[in-house]
Amino acid sequence: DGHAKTITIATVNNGDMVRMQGYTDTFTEKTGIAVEWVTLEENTLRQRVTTDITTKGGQFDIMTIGMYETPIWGANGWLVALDDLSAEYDVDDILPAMAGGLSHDGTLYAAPFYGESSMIMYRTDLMEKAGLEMPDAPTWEFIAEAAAAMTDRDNEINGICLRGKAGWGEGGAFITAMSNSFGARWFDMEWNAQFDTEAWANTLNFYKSMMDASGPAGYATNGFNENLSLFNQGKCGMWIDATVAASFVTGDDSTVADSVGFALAPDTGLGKRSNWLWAWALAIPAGTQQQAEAKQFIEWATSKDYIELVAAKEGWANVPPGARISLYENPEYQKVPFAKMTLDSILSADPANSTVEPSPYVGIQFAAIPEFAGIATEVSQEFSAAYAGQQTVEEALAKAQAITNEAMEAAGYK
Amino acid sequence: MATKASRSAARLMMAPAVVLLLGWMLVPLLMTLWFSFRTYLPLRGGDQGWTGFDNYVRFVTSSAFWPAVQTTLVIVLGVLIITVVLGILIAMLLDQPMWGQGAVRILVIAPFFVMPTVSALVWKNMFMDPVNGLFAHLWRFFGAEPVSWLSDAAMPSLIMIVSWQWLPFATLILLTAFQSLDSEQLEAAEMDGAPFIKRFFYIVLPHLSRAITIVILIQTIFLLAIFAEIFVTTGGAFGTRTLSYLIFQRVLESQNIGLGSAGGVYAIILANIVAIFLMRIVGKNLDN
Amino acid sequence: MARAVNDRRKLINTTAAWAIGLLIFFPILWTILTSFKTEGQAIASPPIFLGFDWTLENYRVVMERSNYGRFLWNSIIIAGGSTILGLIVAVPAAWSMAFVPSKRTKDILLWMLSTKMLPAVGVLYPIYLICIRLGVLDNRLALVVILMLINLPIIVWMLYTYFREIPGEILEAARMDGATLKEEILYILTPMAIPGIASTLLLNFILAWNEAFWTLNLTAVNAAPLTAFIASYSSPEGLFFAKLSAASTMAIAPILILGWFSQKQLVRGLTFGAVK
Amino acid sequence: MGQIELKQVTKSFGDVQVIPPLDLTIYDGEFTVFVGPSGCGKSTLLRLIAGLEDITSGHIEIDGKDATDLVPAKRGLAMVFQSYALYPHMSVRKNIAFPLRMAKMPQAEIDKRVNAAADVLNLKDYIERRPGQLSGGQRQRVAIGRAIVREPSAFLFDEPLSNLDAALRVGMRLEISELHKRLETTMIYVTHDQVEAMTMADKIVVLHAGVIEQVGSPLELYRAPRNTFVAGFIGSPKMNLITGEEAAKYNAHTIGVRPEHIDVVEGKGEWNGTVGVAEHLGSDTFFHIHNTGLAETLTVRAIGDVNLKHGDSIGLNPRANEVHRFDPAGLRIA
Amino acid sequence: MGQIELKQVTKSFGDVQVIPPLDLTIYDGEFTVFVGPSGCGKSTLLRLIAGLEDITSGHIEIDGKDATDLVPAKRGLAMVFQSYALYPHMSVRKNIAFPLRMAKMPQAEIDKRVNAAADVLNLKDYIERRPGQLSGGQRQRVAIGRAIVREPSAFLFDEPLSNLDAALRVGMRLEISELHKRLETTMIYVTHDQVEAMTMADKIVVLHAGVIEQVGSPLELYRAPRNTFVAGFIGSPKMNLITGEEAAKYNAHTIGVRPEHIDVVEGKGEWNGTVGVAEHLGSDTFFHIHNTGLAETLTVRAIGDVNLKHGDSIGLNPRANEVHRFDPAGLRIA
Ligand SMILES: Nc1ncnc2c1ncn2[C@@H]1O[C@H](COP(=O)(O)OP(=O)(O)OP(=O)(O)O)[C@@H](O)[C@H]1O
Ligand SMILES: Nc1ncnc2c1ncn2[C@@H]1O[C@H](COP(=O)(O)OP(=O)(O)OP(=O)(O)O)[C@@H](O)[C@H]1O
Ligand SMILES: [Mg+2]
Ligand SMILES: [Mg+2]
Repeated sequence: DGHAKTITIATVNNGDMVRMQGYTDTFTEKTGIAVEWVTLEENTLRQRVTTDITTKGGQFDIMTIGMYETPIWGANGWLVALDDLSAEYDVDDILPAMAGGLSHDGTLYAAPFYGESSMIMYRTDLMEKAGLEMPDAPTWEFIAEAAAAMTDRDNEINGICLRGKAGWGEGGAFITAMSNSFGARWFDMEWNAQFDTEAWANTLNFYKSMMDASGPAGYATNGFNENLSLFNQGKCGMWIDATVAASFVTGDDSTVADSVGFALAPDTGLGKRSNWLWAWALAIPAGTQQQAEAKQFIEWATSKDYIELVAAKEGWANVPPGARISLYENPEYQKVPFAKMTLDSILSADPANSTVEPSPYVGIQFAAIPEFAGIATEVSQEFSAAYAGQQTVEEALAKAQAITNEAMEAAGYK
Repeated sequence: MATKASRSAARLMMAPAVVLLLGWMLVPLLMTLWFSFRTYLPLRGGDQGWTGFDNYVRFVTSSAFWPAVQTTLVIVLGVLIITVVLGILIAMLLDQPMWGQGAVRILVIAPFFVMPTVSALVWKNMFMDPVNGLFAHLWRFFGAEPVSWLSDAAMPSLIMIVSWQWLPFATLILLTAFQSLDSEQLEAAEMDGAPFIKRFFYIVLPHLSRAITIVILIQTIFLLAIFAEIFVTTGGAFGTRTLSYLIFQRVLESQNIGLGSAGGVYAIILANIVAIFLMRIVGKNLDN
Repeated sequence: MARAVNDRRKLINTTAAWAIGLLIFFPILWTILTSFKTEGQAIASPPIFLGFDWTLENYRVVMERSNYGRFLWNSIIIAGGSTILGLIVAVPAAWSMAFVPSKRTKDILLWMLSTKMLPAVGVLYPIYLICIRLGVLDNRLALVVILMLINLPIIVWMLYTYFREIPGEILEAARMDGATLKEEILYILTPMAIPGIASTLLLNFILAWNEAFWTLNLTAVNAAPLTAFIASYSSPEGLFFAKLSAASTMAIAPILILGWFSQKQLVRGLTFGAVK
Repeated sequence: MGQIELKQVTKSFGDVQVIPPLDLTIYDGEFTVFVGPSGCGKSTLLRLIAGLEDITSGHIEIDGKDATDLVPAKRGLAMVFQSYALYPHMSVRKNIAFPLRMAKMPQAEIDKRVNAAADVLNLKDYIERRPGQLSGGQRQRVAIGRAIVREPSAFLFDEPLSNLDAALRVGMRLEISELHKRLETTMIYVTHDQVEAMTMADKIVVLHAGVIEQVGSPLELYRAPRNTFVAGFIGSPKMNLITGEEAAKYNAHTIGVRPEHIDVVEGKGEWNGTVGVAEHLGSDTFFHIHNTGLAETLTVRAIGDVNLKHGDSIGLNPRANEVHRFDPAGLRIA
Repeated sequence: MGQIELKQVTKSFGDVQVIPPLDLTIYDGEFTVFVGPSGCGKSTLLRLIAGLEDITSGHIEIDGKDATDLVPAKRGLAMVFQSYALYPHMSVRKNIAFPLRMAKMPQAEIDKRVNAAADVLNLKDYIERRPGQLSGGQRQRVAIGRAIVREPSAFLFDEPLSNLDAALRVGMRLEISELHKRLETTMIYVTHDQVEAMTMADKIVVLHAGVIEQVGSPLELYRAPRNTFVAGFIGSPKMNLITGEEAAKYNAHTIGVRPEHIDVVEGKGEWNGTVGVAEHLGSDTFFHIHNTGLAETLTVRAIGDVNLKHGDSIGLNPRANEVHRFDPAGLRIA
């Protein structure tokens, strides 16, 4: 029929993606391709697209996936290789760290819509009041100290807000990234779980004692959203989280936009920092009938032009960050206060080499094996229970050890 | 009523429903059974062959299994007790003459219309959030430290949310049962010298037993399957992982279909144990 | 003959009942109120009850973001379709059970109910695979059928209880009067059971409307109902309470209004033969 | 038109035979009443005739044609149920018209017949009402109306008056009797009310545990009950049945005397006793007499109001020609 | 023990006064029956006495003590409800024992009393059954048993027999009468059954729209009804009430003659007419006589079986001393 082609995109309901939906008309006008959106919350999205891709359901022409899924799915041949993108698109402009994380065997399988690392966001005013100064690359020790100093329970100010919520993409991601800086790792080279190591005990004990002392009530259920909300309401002194949050804490909805500073995620001097690397990327499932159209969309949505479109409409602070080198070379963007720190954070992350001691897996806040999501969700649930004081750190680690080994066994690693 | 013609007509007319349900039950059940004996890892290339009872053994011996069964039963029982007890009290109140009975009934019935997802979202964010939730405000107003409901009291919170959704159902059924109570019986008991409390326990409660059975039966069916509420509020953390949530984690989060299917078979067995148990009571109570 | 009650008792009853009614209703009320606040007012401390600047901004944003009309329409089609289809299958079955009971009638009834105890997550994979094979993913008709099957036991049971209340003599009279089986069901049984059928319809409409597992997992765009709509607001960035409230209100409003208008029927419908 | 014959009809529910082989002929135009204690199979028999139940064995003939396997609608019979079984969602008019609609009769004809029936039954003022808005008697009439319009070859009534209150019952009883006089259609009527059976029937069939105990006109049954069961069943208050010595005097195992056939005398009578309960109805008085030397308490009717009290001694004289005699098997001795 | 006095008692439901000021004394040991058409306030009155409804104004005294504000349980009365109101989930034994258990009586005493009651009421064989497994008459007896064990100062019965079938009704009627004779306790009994009222009562209270029309013994009411309402209400079949010319002959606005007080004569009588329906009961025959020149159809009773048929002409002679005369207001002319 005379109708234009329609592509269906499954996507996550975060701010940048929702914004992109708003510009869909521009794309349709340009190409005549209509776009249907299936917007879901992150966890729901992950299940939906995973079920669909593993059963070859073919419901979506484009899926929004992350650094975790892309290499696994690419390896299974479930994704269309993005190796024939137009010259105009300029693949080489994608930040190497991002491209690396979204490739399998050197082939790009998903185009980053935006990328992120994590960093410290802090309240300059409170820091000042506490008589401290944030170094560009602080240690955990300093952070704990500063957090204690900034905490003012009477005024509902918590020195530090961190993710504690169960879920591998929530608290699980944070604590894994943090553990790297404490010299911990998930698996040794024989795929044995490592939660019985001192490094993990140190990580968790440090986290818990700091949060108990200076964190918000109920931090065990706080994730990105909750912390953002707290920070924006002026209830956090520091917040270590995704670099994309920077644009929110300095945006209209924030009550503290004028007094936010940025620093690299902390370390303990062992050579690894506790920042992660992540990208939300667009990929095309292998079975789709609309490959060409899907590619067209991906080229549009992750292009330099799209960035400029957003910049023109909503200002540079709101463009999707962390994907393209050219963005950081743009003098306009360099004026954005968090631009530099974001780039620095991304550059300091190395997924292939994330742990102090060698590990068999790729990924910083995750291990890029199919079983990881399931295991890490359950492990993080045990951790959250420890944060909430329902069990000790030791108990949580012991259970984590058991859960992980059980699952690895079930998956046939041992 | 019973002529040969009508009996064969009856069999014919029952057929579509029975056949459809049989299919709806058997086909997935057989597939689940099949999967449960295989190593089926979609992310590792799918079906990798026969494993015998490995999945069953693994599922049961997993450290998560028994706690999940326990959680399931606690939630079902907790919600049942709360809804039945409160349901009886509220129904008793609504059975009294009053102004605006219809309007009150509308208020009481409302939670039943709310999607589980929405209800969980609303409770979690707008009431139980330890910082911005209404409860936190309330606690602070009285000078108390706000409670982190969904971590420190995850099970009670969950039970409360689910109870809120099912209370209208219980209340309404019990209300109708109340209304069907022969008032002469109560008056007879009154003449016999039974005070209010005794009338309640000796006359009213036995009269309600059939209605209570129905509440328990229907609610159990739905409660064994609650999912959205857990998914949205705690994601199975803090001891709120039910058996069906555990299966969900195995199937969708760990992508181990074989293991999850074995879990599914266990869940079916558990459900049927509960079912047989219930059917016994129901069967008895529905007869008289 | 209920005893007459004096006004003082009645006043006490009324007060207590309204207090409890409002308490139970409060979460919904609060959600609706919040949906008209700005995000700032929504999380204001202490909370603002009524004295805020009413705004429709949240609704505007939600409407802009998603195609509410389509979700709503799908919900109506799926819930309505499955209910009606369920009735078509269930009426004859319930007729048989109620009027030509055999020794196994009750067993069959209880068996039907027990099929509802299959854990949905356990069979998601099989069902998904079947749907792919049949090419009916994201298909309204498929959802109509599946939700019909899910609710069929309840429909059969409810109809069975209503039908049993209808004296068999009336159907026999129709038979004596020369009505065929079809005419008997069409002209006598169904109209007589209208109140019961209406409440069955309602209850199942609500159950189907609120069904969130299959509707979410088996749809993408074309067949996605309001449960999918709300799934995209499950965890909005930055916890925008007001927008969440607006979306929630939009998801539950249609069914809430329907339920309120028909609550008399529904109350009857929810009795499940609890009353004889 | 309207002769019904049952030939060796039996009916079992599962293993229980509620009707042992039974023969019965109901002639055209007859008003036949089935009486018998509760559970004796009256309704079952009626429903077998109607075709609402299958017979287990035997034959049913209607107007000489085998109707054993005919569906109810094809037997040309109309039934009035105990509960009336009106269609509550239809107006009186529609209720009455229903069988005609089912027969696909043209609308004009339907209207004519319904109006005629409504006329006959005095239902014209209520014709647009629903059954729920009618009184018991009016409902009853609608049920009859629905039966009449089909012009059936026979009417079947299953305790049609038992749901009405006493006063209305009397009225409706007369109406049905008059209807029968007018239509002269066969009617089969089930009741357990003495008075109804006696006053309405041309022929009474007394059933007991599925077996026919006696068939005859009301007065035949009253005057010459074939056995003690019928004797005790027909007549109110019940016949006094006396066994033992007194019966032997009459050369019988059992004798029966109806309360109205015992005269109360001053001084000594054939039997003597003391008054137990005396029931003064004004028009009659029933005495329950103890200490007669008989094993049984005697019931005696006196016309008008007789001034005897609890404890008074009286003499009783049974009217010799009204004494019924029965053998040990309970059968009447002629 | 058991005298109940109502003094200027009224009862209103909302704005509707169903009992206008009413005085009534029921003496100790009396068997009082309330009769009256449906809705006249019989049950309401009984419930006022029981304390199940508050009276709107006036006083109730039981045994000379003011009981107006006493709760039901404290009045020492027992009630038997129309629906029996048995506790369906308790065995017969538990049902009967319930009031005693509520009174915290020792178990041994309870057992003794329950067994005694079961004895009296012939319930021993069913004592462990549930009410659902009992027949109507047995249920009735359980309800009475539950009332008896408390040894109340008065029994209240609200149409206790109306759910039973005719035969059973007769039996239970006698049982209750005998019970009264034995216990000699005050009983108040509501019914709308003629025969029950006439045969059981020491005193009948005829109610009409909440107003007492007449109080008296059954035969007083039968012989000298105070007004046309009572005249028409008491007696079965109903008294023939005749107005117009014929009544004028008797110097009255209305005259009443009971069917049993009209003699059938061959040839001419005072009134002449043709037989309409003749109801042959065996023991009596009721004739409905038309074309008498009177506005009303007359009902006449003949003793035994009288051989008159539809359409026969007959003469009727009312017994002059049994003719009741009423004035235009319907009141009896002495
Ligand atoms: N559908 C049935 N299944 C099994 N037994 C039945 C059925 N219908 C009737 N019976 C039995 O058949 C016998 C006769 O029943 P029926 O209803 O004909 O009695 P009836 O004379 O009409 O009694 P009543 O005067 O109480 O109406 C009874 O013992 C009854 O229990
Ligand atoms: N709770 C009540 N509220 C309002 N009106 C009532 C109530 N109870 C009884 N009435 C009215 O009071 C009047 C008397 O009723 P009551 O039940 O005493 O009559 P009754 O003589 O017992 O009638 P029946 O013979 O039908 O039992 C009726 O008009 C009835 O409608
Ligand atoms: Mg019968
Ligand atoms: Mg009454």
